[in-house]
Amino acid sequence: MSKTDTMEVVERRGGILVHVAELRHVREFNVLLALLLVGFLISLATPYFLTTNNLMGVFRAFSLTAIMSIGMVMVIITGGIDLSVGSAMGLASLVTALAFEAGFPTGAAISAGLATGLVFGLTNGLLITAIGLPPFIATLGTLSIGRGLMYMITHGVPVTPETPEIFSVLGQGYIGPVPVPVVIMLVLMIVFAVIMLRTRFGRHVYATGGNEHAARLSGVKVNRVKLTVYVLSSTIASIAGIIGFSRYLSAEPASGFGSELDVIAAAAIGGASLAGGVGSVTGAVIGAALVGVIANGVVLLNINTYAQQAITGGVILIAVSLDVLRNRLSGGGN
Amino acid sequence: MSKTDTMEVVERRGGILVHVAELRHVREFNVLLALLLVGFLISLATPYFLTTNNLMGVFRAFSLTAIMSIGMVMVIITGGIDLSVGSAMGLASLVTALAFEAGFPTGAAISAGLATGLVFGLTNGLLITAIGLPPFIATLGTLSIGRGLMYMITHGVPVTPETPEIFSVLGQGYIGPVPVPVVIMLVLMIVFAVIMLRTRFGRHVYATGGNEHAARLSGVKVNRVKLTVYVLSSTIASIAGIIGFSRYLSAEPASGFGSELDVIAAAAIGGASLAGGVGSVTGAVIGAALVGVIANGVVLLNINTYAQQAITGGVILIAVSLDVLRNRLSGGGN
Amino acid sequence: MSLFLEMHNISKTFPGVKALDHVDLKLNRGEVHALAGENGAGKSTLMKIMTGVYRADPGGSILVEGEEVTIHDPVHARSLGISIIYQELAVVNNLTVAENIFLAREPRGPTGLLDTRKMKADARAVLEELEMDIDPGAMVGRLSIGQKQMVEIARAISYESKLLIMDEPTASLSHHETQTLMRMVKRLSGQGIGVVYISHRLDEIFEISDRITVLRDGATVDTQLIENMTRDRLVLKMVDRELSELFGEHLSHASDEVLLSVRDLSLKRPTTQGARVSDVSFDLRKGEVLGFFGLVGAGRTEVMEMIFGSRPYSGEITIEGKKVEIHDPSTAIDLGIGFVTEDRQGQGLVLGMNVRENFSLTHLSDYCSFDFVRRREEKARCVDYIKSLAIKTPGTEEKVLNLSGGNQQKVVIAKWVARRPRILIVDEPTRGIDIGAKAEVHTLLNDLAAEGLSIIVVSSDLPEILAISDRVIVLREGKVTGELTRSEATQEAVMHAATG
Amino acid sequence: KDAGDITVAVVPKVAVPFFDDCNTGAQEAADALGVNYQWVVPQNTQGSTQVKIIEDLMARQVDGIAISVNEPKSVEGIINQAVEAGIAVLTFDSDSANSNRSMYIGTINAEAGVTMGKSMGEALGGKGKVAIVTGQLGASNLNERIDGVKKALAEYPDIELVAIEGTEDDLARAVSVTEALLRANPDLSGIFGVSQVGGPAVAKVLAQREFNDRADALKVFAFDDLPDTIKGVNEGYIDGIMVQRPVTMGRLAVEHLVAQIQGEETDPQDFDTGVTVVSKDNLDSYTK
Ligand SMILES: Nc1ncnc2c1ncn2[C@@H]1O[C@H](COP(=O)(O)OP(=O)(O)OP(=O)(O)O)[C@@H](O)[C@H]1O
Ligand SMILES: Nc1ncnc2c1ncn2[C@@H]1O[C@H](COP(=O)(O)OP(=O)(O)OP(=O)(O)O)[C@@H](O)[C@H]1O
Ligand SMILES: [Mg+2]
Ligand SMILES: [Mg+2]
Repeated sequence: MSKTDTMEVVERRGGILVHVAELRHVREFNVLLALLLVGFLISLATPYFLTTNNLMGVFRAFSLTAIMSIGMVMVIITGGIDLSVGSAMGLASLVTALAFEAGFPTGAAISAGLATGLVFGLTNGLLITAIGLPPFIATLGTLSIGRGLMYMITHGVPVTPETPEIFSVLGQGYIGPVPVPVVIMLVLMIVFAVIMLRTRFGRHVYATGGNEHAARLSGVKVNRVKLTVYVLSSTIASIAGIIGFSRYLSAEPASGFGSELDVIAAAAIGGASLAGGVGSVTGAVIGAALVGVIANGVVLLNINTYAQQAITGGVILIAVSLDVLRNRLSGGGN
Repeated sequence: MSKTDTMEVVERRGGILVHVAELRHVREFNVLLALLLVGFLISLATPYFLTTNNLMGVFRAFSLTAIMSIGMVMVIITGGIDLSVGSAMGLASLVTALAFEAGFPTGAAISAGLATGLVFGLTNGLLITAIGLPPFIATLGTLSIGRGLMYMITHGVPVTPETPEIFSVLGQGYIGPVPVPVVIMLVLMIVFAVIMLRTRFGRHVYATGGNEHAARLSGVKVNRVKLTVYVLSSTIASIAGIIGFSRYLSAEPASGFGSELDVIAAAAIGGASLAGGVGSVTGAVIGAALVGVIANGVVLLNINTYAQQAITGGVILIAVSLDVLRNRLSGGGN
Repeated sequence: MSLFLEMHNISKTFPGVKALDHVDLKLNRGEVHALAGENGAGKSTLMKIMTGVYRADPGGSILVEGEEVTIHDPVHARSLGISIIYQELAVVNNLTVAENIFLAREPRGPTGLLDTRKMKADARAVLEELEMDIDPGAMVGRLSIGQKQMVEIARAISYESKLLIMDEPTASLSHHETQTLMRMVKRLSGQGIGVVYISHRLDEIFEISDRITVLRDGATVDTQLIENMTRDRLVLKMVDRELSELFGEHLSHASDEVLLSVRDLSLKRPTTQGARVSDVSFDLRKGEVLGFFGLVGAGRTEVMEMIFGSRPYSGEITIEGKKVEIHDPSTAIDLGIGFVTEDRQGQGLVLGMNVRENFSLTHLSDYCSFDFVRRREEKARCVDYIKSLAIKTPGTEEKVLNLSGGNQQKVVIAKWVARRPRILIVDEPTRGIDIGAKAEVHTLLNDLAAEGLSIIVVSSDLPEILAISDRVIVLREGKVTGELTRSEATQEAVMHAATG
Repeated sequence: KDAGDITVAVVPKVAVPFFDDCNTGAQEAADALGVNYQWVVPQNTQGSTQVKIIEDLMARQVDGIAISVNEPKSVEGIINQAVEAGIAVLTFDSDSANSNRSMYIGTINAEAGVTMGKSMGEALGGKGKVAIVTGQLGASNLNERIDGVKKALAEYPDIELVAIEGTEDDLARAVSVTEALLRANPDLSGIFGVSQVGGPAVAKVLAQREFNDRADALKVFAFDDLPDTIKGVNEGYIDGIMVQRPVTMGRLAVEHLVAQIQGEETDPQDFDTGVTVVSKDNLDSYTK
């Protein structure tokens, strides 16, 4: 969506909405409605959907995508894109596994994984800010390099070291009925939602994406903001990687491949505009949830496996269209 | 790259360049230089590279990506994106194969494939212009639906009908030493380069991406322009699909999957900015060529196969960085 | 004169704002009709309704040549003979000047391909009529804002229209270009073309208009033949105050202490295009208001951008005797420099953010504890400024996109003044703001100088420069061609230095 | 030709452990014979990618190519061209039967599927609901295995195949699909993991608290001996694995190529390397 489009949408909405914060709010609200609607329809069709076990399973299943989308949406709000999240995730999980294999204790192994994400993000950030590469190219390059490294290290063979019991809590544990990955997702969501809405850094992220030039001339250190969001994105992706490894205790050589599209989709479904300046952390998580619920629904409903993808695509289109049309109607466009 | 950045780059270049046409020219020229440089380095290292057979093979190999990137770059110039090219390509090749299987003559089968692309593009275009979905979401949805349809139709089994001899010329034939797909690629490149640079429609595509609001106020039928580029993108992708089918005489259920990233990458490497307004058809083709040559080089040089992806990523980063840095230096950047 | 267009009972409601309230307007053929009113009075909105950008609330009607019409969009309006120069620039930066002028009606040759040669020649002809020396093949993105404005004007007059609306066409033009435009307008009206002329510059209004309509708070308060209107009466109608009480006496607060000193400032790695700055030297004293004058493209903005770190320079900049290197705006800001940019939409504001967020962007740390923004305080400060600058907005949470042009300009001024810099550079600060607000800005600048701030005012409005500056520096083609004290700076002397 | 002047290339389908074993076998054989050896892994599973690789190898003038085909029809043309150009070409693991390749070395996938189906039928006593968890929906070898399974199940009228689910060979996806499968079918009694990802996925799901009590009732047969699959067998979640002989395939491929290049083998015949059903009992004694 181009900037002018966004503006028009905003104009159209008129009535109810007065300011950005509310706008964000309502965007999320719309996707949330779509999510609830889809969930409701599925629960009508199958009794297996609305069980604690299934819901928690669904939550856990989309939690990794959701976690990555938290970092992604910040990048997208600055007007950038991070294609390399899947590689950052996969590489972090691999490095963690290798660290365990090399006999590192849990803390050190996790740190190694996080450090991988950090280095990855720094590389992206520096390519974009210091050299001036377009984000798409820079992160496409590191995406390839990351994948390549994983193949070079593993030759396609998963790494499955012995790990201490305590480590598997991260991916397999529960707090009450809630799986630990879901708890981590919620904590990250709240933390970053607060950062984006209540801190100077968050404000600068929105300003950078809204009008980079004006932001720079107002004293925003645009390059530092960008560097930070790319570092955050990769680091958050590495958290997802570590959780994923803890869950499966197997670092797959192809893990995370192709996930960039899912992650960007979550952010976009949650209302982020690829033109920058617009989006929210909670929206991205809800976007991931919508996709996750649909994916669960098509299996629960025993829909022909060959048709699943088409149905997923269709439902997403309908859900987001409803959102868009609702806005148009409520705004009474010119 | 944000719009302001682009402008700055333009400003930086100052001296040499006066207007868009020249600018585009130089962008392409830079990528072309990178391409020649990479080619030169490979030819130093292996005698097998600079043979007619190999070069023509390389050309043919990247021709499909290049063809698709011609449609893609037009979409990107309007500020949009088309994630569904791979599905359009795959579905078109499948429909063509099914048409042959159903006993259609060559002309009718090809038309069926082209019509598939057309319908696909119309769907994208209408979702974006009439409903107002963001291009990323709209084409992500049709990407999934297209893939799903292919699975539903084939159940995962390739369609391999008998085809008349004449049909295979499209993918397998030669004109002199030049493979037919390469000829088609060059023809399309020239046609669309002229359209973009020398026709009203082309100007309107650039205007739409540059400042949609201003373009609309000036009387550019922005929605019609967008509809057209999406239709073109899918239709051109369907041409690639038909050629691909003619080459392998097998419509694979997964053909085209994942190719969107390659195609977008070609356009981006060739100088297109995802923010819209900037890019060129020839640039996109050269971008596809660069990636194709690197892939060829890695096999010819017998580089560790697992490292191929990492090397491809690295070379792309270096090539585009050189381009960016060259511009900075020649323009006197900040 | 015969009636061309009539608007009856036009109202327009935006969320929280009644922008127009039962407005009537009659426009004759060949008439120059001025539209005046304070910022946010509804002038632009009325024109946007006339050209189909907005739809009026139900109940109103528009008649063109006696027939009631519903105007769908600007293209439709144009087919009815109505074209417009928008207040905010609507050019496409990645196209050339000629391509912008002829966008959506490009000439085509016999092959169906673009006839670029004809397009350039036609563009050159229009530009020559406007006495503009711009290459039709130049990218619009590289032009200064004044030049972009001229491109818009060129485009509008190249339409064969019966009514031409000009919404503050001269806000970013200087004296010379303005004069050319005035002549142009007179010629058009001589040819029977009606012109709606919106401006906050009273001189222009009295110079060219035949009739004038004054809007206030979205309602018509007066329509008069210009002969029956006086300056005093107009100001009274517009802002409800006497002209004489608006502008106070100029008091100099300049000390002898040099705060900023610039030596041999040149554009780093100059290229061949355009008027590029070279060897500019000047001093700025504490508490001084230093005016910069020049024609469009003289390079004033470029000098300021170098000082502010957004353009690479060579030469020496010293502040309080210490040499400083300014490579980016945040360095400049840390050194105590503030910069009200001339291009409010492109460089001044994040249009998608609200008034509060734009306001505080320059000094957000004032409201931060551990990076957390104390929103209540932020909002309170913002409200203070909305009051003191009389910014017309439904509230702090309104997107700046929805503010009228002049009110957007006030937000840009507020965000810099609130930061309290030591050196405040204002580039065309009163661009598009009404006479009342202009007086307030002048007073504000004077007060700031009294507090010891040093101020550089770049303006193309010669009377403004003369009214508020302690000293005037004149640039021509990137070089200093005059430095005049307040007493030396007469209209003639300054113009002489600017035009050579 | 001198062994030192001979270059053979082996092209797998993708980078997965199975082919890493093939590489091991092929490399050993090449070292033993003293020929030059190139291992080229495609970046994706599209037929066209392998075509491109063969073209590149032809340009490089290798003497022999062994390939595990992703898509049989699309490589036919290029294989024939390579053969015409005097390059020895054979297929392993996955065949392009209508091409002019000299021979095929590997598992007959359909038969492996039948074996798998029969094992399940016996384990279930001929009665129950079963589901198939596959990998990429388009992969021909997986489809052959599925066909084989179906063929075998046709002998057991009381066994109902309730679902086939694709996983894109992604472990995370396979896990969530398996979870949903188990929830949607509380009475499911058997799962086939026909691609390599199935074994680890099912084992991990069954190890979870929620599904642990279903492990006994659920019979699981998987393909390929990934470490996690073997672990699954050890822990009792998986009842049997169809283990192919990748190392053997790789070794034989290179040996036959070299023999053909040197003109020692003139009438090559297809070679079935077979599968072993590995269960807890023979876990330590099988060979690849
Ligand atoms: N799209 C919009 N949404 C909400 N409010 C708007 C919108 N456009 C204009 N307004 C409001 O309508 C009122 C009139 O604005 P308008 O732009 O017509 O003023 P103006 O007379 O042109 O002022 P100026 O001299 O500053 O250009 C203002 O209060 C403005 O805030
Ligand atoms: N003939 C020209 N062709 C292209 N660009 C030009 C030309 N003349 C000037 N420029 C551009 O105009 C700018 C210089 O004008 P600048 O904005 O600094 O002057 P100014 O005196 O502030 O004028 P303005 O009132 O137009 O802002 C530079 O950015 C330069 O690139
Ligand atoms: Mg206005
Ligand atoms: Mg200026």
